[in-house]
Amino acid sequence: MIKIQKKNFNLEEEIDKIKNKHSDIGAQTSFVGYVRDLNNNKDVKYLNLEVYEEMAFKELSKIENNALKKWSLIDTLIIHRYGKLNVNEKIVLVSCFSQHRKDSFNACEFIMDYLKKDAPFWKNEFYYKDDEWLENSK
Amino acid sequence: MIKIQKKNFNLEEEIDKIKNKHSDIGAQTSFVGYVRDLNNNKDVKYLNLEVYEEMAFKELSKIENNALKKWSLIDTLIIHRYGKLNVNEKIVLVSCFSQHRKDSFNACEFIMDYLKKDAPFWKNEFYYKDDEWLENSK
Amino acid sequence: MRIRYFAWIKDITNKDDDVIDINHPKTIQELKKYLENLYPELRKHFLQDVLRFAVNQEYVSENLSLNPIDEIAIFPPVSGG
Amino acid sequence: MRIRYFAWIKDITNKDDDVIDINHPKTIQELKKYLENLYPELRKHFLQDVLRFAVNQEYVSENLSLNPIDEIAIFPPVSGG
Repeated sequence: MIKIQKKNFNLEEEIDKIKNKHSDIGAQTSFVGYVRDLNNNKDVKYLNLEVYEEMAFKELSKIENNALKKWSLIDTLIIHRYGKLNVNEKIVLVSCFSQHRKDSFNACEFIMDYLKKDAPFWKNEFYYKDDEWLENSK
Repeated sequence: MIKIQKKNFNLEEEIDKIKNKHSDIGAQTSFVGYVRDLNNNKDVKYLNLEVYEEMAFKELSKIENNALKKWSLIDTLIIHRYGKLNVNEKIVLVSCFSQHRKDSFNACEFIMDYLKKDAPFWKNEFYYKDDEWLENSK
Repeated sequence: MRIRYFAWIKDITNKDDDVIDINHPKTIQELKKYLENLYPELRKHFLQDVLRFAVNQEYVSENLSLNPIDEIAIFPPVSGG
Repeated sequence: MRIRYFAWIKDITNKDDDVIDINHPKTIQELKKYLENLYPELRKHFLQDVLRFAVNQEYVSENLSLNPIDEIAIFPPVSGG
């Protein structure tokens, strides 16, 4: 499942919603990205996160499908927020559900790597004096 | 932080409690293990999870300290339950907090691997006709 | 043909998109020429080869031929996650 | 010296622990002899070398010397997580 939304989300609720559908899940690995208070050696005020929404759905679906082909997964969940995000707020959740733990670990890391590389989101980071558009390292 | 407890836990609350202490956290990877409905080709009724509590604290602390030496981590959280656990219930949470994602992924997987290998917990799995003491694969 | 701009590209174009109704470019190369004309500041970024192009929400190589109904997007390296 | 049992070891000993007050074993090897005497069913598991020993909540090698105040634990392979 892929969700692209402005609003915050609750980890317990989101993960539970998927877990409750499948009693054969034994393992769940998830990654959460947060807005940090310091970046490029500057105090961060907030992020403005822009998305190309139609393309983001397509790209994230491709990445999700590639993960499902590579590992034995029962379900996956990606939530990516956009809009104004303050320091300490959650930006992204990637959660992978499987019978055994190695599949969920590998798939979660794989999805994050490709999300960072290809998903059309852009962080405009606002400091106290100026702002900057970030670029993920290759 | 290490918690060994009978009662269930809420992912959002537990992870948030740690996250709120550190505004420099940018990444959090967590693993959750659940009781599956089927194991050894038998329908599972419930688990009885036994722990050698004093030793579990010592072993998990060692594993946590080794992870802190190997990776750049801001904080870690391990919660392991014991007692009677029904199908679909959470058994364990390992959560690693860092500035950047690779540290949190690697540390979380490392802690789970050593927890499975060395932490003194034993699952007594009850089926409809009999029960079995499980052993983690090497 | 609709051309959509994202992130700091919009600071150069001062708008979210352009619609080309006639004489639409047939390739990404032709599109670049067209846009350099409209927004001279884009030229140096095209030369540095840092921007990415998508056609109908898919990343493309430059030799793809473009159709009038296509939605094209131009954007800098992504930074989600 | 207190000897604690965990998991299915308790099904053999029918108790959680034993306390040895006099003539306590000096090594894990001597402890095994002592326990085989008390619980003959343990012998085959000692021979298969599947059980793990901890002294004062730490895994040990067999040649450690044991003290009267030690807490020893005997248990099968773990299965947490």
